[in-house]
Amino acid sequence: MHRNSRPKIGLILSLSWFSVCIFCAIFGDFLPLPKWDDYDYDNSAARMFSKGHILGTDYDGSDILSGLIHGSRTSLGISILSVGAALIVGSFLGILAAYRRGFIDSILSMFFNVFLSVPTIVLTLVLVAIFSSPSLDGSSTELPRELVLIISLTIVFIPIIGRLARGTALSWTGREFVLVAESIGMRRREVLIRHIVPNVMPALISLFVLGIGFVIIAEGGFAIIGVGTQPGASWGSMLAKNRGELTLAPHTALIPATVIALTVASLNYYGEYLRSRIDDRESRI
Amino acid sequence: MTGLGKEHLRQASDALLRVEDLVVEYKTGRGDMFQAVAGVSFDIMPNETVAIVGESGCGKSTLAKGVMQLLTTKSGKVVLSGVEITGLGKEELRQVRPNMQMIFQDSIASLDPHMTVSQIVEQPLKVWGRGTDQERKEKIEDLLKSVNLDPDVVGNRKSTEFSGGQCQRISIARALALEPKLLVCDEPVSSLDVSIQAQILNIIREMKNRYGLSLLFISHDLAVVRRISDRIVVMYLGKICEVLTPDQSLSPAHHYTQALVLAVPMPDPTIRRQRAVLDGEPPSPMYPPTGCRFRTRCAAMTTICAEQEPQLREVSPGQFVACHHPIV
Amino acid sequence: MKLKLIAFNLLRFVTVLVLVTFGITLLVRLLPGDPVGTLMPFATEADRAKLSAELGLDMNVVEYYFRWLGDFIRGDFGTYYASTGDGGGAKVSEMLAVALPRSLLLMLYVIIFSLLVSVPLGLLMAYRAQTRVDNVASNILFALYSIPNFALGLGLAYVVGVKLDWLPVIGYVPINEGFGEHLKSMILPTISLSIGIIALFSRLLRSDIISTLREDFVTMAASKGLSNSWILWRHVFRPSCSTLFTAAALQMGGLIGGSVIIETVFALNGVGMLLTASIATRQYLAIQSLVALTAVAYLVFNLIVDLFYSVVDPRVASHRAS
Amino acid sequence: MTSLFSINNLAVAFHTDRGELNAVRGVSLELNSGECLGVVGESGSGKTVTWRAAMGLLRGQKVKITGSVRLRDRELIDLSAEELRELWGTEIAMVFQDPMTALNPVRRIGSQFSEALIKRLGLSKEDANIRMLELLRMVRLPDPKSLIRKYPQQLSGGMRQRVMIAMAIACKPSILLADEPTTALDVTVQAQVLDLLGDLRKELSMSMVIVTHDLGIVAGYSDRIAVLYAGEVVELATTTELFANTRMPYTQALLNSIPKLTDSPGSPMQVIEGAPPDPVLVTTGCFFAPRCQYATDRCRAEHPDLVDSGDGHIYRCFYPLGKGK
Repeated sequence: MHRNSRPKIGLILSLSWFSVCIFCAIFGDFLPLPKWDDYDYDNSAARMFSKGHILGTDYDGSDILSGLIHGSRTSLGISILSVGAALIVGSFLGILAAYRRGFIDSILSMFFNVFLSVPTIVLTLVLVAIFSSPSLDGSSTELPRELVLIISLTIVFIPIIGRLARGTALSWTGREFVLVAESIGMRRREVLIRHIVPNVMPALISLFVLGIGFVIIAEGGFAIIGVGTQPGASWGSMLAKNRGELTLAPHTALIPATVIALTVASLNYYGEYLRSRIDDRESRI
Repeated sequence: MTGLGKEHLRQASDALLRVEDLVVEYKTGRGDMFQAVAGVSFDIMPNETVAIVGESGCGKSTLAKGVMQLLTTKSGKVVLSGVEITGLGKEELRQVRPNMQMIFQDSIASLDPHMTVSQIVEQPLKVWGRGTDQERKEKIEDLLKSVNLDPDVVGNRKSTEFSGGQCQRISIARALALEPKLLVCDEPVSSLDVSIQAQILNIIREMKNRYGLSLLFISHDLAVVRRISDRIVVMYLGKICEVLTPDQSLSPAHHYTQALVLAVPMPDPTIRRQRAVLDGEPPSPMYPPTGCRFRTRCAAMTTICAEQEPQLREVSPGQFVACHHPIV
Repeated sequence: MKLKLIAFNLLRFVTVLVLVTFGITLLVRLLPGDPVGTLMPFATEADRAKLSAELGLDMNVVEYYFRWLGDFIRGDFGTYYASTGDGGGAKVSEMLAVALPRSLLLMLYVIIFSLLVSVPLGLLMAYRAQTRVDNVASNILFALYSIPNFALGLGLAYVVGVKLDWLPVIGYVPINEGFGEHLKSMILPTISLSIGIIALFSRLLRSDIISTLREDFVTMAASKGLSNSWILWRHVFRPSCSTLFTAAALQMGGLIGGSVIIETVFALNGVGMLLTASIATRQYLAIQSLVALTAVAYLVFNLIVDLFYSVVDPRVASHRAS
Repeated sequence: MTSLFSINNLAVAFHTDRGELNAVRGVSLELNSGECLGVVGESGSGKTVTWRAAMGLLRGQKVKITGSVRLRDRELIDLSAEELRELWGTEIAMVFQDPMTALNPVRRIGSQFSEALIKRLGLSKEDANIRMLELLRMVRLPDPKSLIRKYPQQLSGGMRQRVMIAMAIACKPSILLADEPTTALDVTVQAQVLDLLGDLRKELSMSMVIVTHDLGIVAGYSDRIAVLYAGEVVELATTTELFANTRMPYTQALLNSIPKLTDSPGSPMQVIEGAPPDPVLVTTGCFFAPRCQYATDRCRAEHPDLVDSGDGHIYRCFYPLGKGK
């Protein structure tokens, strides 16, 4: 079994980077930095380490560092909430399908297959369009952009997590200790909660972590198409906003891109570490 | 093969477990049904060990799960201490469960990897809410000690840290938690090393005597079965071909049992090695031969064997055989 | 018996297809706002009535769905109404004739390039498992896999396009205007999309090969004195490339509509951008047809893989039917 | 009898995350031409690792192998992979335990069988085909013509094992290494396969090594028996001598704990308490001491060496049972 050969330091680095991002997302406002969206026009596109702006500013003078800090709240907020919500609903449906089998299983699997046959990006675009124009009941106020993204991404992720939860649960429902549990006289619900869910959870947590990375990237993609959050409000939209500045002020685009890459790398690393520990445990059975 | 013969069954009212004409059907890949257990009857007296012996594919494990009602049986009756459990509703069947418990061949897979040993052994007690926390704690320690495991060392470690033999002991402790009347052992020692096998067999024997259990012992190893059972039932392709006692097992009446006995390699060079009596392998249970299912491989086959299915009948005290030309 | 399996796959393909397209019709119906108002604010009353008839606003959803399906199968994907709002507009099928080849070509180049790189890479990493080569390659791939493909695209465009000026950064050159130019315009988008896919494919192949190398029949082949390369190609490769090709088919299906971001970065005007434009301007018919098209593409590739395996791989044929 | 294949002081240590796993701690074995050597031991005794290391099949893994392995008069330990590969199939052939996994599931029997004949013996396709059918008949397989078109899953366990034996003897090896050849088979099928192996050995005058945990098999089919425990040889003797005059307490305990058909029914099993030592830990004294009823302080402190009692019956015990010569 391929032991996870990356040394422990990889794990420490990724966890510490990720906790820095979480810290910024939560306590960002209290840091002594200029507001991310007040535009200091007279020194726009300042170089890095210039006065007052450690990481410089982009073309409309908004400070990049505080932009990153505020961006972490948006990017992480959107991804964690959407994938989290999808994890709860998706794993419930998936495990239910795997354990009940029969009619429920075929309905849910069909439901998952139908949703998954439309590419993720395309499905999200359609959902965003539905939720973002003047809200459904005709009232004029438009739903906030972040909420629209969260709802759309949750709906997109439910079938992804659902199908994986079903697959993982299926691999466990066949195991003998489930038969043993039934022979002891446990009700189906108890068997599900006591035996299936705890064993499926590690795989879902790993998917959850990988999913967050995916959403952070996807959010950037939407910003480029013009469907993302308000320009500069998240890492992705910072990158999109400054993507034209590569020749004049490359750092305005490269810094957010690096932050995204580092965060996604640490998330993927942690996700893979969880998965390898599952395989490790499973290979002994 | 047995057909409807039930001559070997004893007085119904005394039997702890009585199985009559049990049939279990499986669906194959192509959707057609076949009978893994094709009408089997046997019984177990209180404190008696009945062994089911047969090669792979003869339906012995399916029979065990059928008796435990862990899979839906097509037809036939299973009566546990006077109560018929086939056809019971989900809740009624659940109520009966504590009286019969089971241990499996793959002992490691029959323990939940994320639970600790004491959680595993305690679970049956928790499910049925028996005893206070303190009583349960003592019960667990007593059970683990009775299978030669030290509760303090083993108690809160995960089951994945133990060997096959140790996991089997944990399964036994768990199975005895509800003090069942019947313990079904599905090839409990087949995948263990010889020295560990002996330890587990002795523990099972000890537990049987201490708790007054009846045992249904499933195995493919005739030598193991002779040492632990009071009555041996030999199965071939979903049916019973012979019922005999351990003493009689060296002088069987059915040709298949004889082939089984002769095929077992003897760890004693002085005994002249027998060449294989049987050739080929059992036909697929999907297309069983007509009449006696063993006829296609039997040296003593005659025309009647193909037409008429032999019934189980007594050929000597306690020995029943389903064969038109038994070895007498 | 194989026929039964193929029929099973076909039946599932059709049911999912119908459900997807019907689902999309419902979704589009949910698009808020008054369709006729947004599409034709300045058109004459007669045109507006014609539009609302075309959009089937008067019919119930099911009736409209079957009418739309009839047109869709015959290749009539509806009209893309002009932004002037005066009722004019181009046929979606014509716009697609321009956009589809670009997306198809991009998808083909990406898949071919990814397979060409990831197969040998996966083999090498598996064969040299847990040595320095394997670790270094795994870490590099891991890092590349974490970088968003559009960020890669931007970086490449900046370095190769702007700084070194070797390759065009924006725009698509059709094949008939010179194959060399066409290829040059496709290199950067292909590489940006392929990096992530290569990382995925080589890891998939690597883990499959490692588990196959541990099987007894490989030791058996070795004990017959066959050379390592012979064993690798004749014994190990075939059973271990099943997950790789399934993943490739899923990627091909996904890339038709899914590469919209790279299309935008490199202004390739493929199906993705056409779809984004139709969504932005609420082109109801266009959205429905285009999304249905990407779903069909995805399902067709899926079906091809399923049929391929149910015929070729004996393991699948024997137990998949159960 | 002339020595055909000899292993001297072979030690095999696997690098694992738990440390150095000493699967084999200095094993010396001798195989004479035309002889059938039985190698017996429980799981973890190193019986399979010894032979796979001797054949050089462990080279791909992270493992340290020391000691000498000689075929006739050629030292194999330091041969290059290509030189070693020359011997496989033609000099030494192997039959594996699990017929389910020892044949390639995605290739037809015919194609994976004939490739050895074509690649190693340089036969043309037609000759390879003829030779293959001949070999399949030799191992008493019904209707070989239709069999070669089938995939492994379509055959029963017994038939797959026979195909594997036919493949092993295809290039006329001088040594056939059968690693638990019948463990995965039913007892009636096992008897057929063991008879087949016995007959082939005589017909092709091959010498053979049977590695198994079943003392019954070696009792009936081998000339000499080596008993392995915790990675080292603890007893070696001719078959009759080993059973009649067992010297090593472990072998005696093993014999007593095996359920035999001739035992009286219902009698409790003789048990060997405890379990073999953990190969990662360095243990002092005789490895069987913790489980041996005759163990003394000396046994626990000092590690006994192999003692030859004169007629080739060697054992590793300070206080051997039975009668010395």
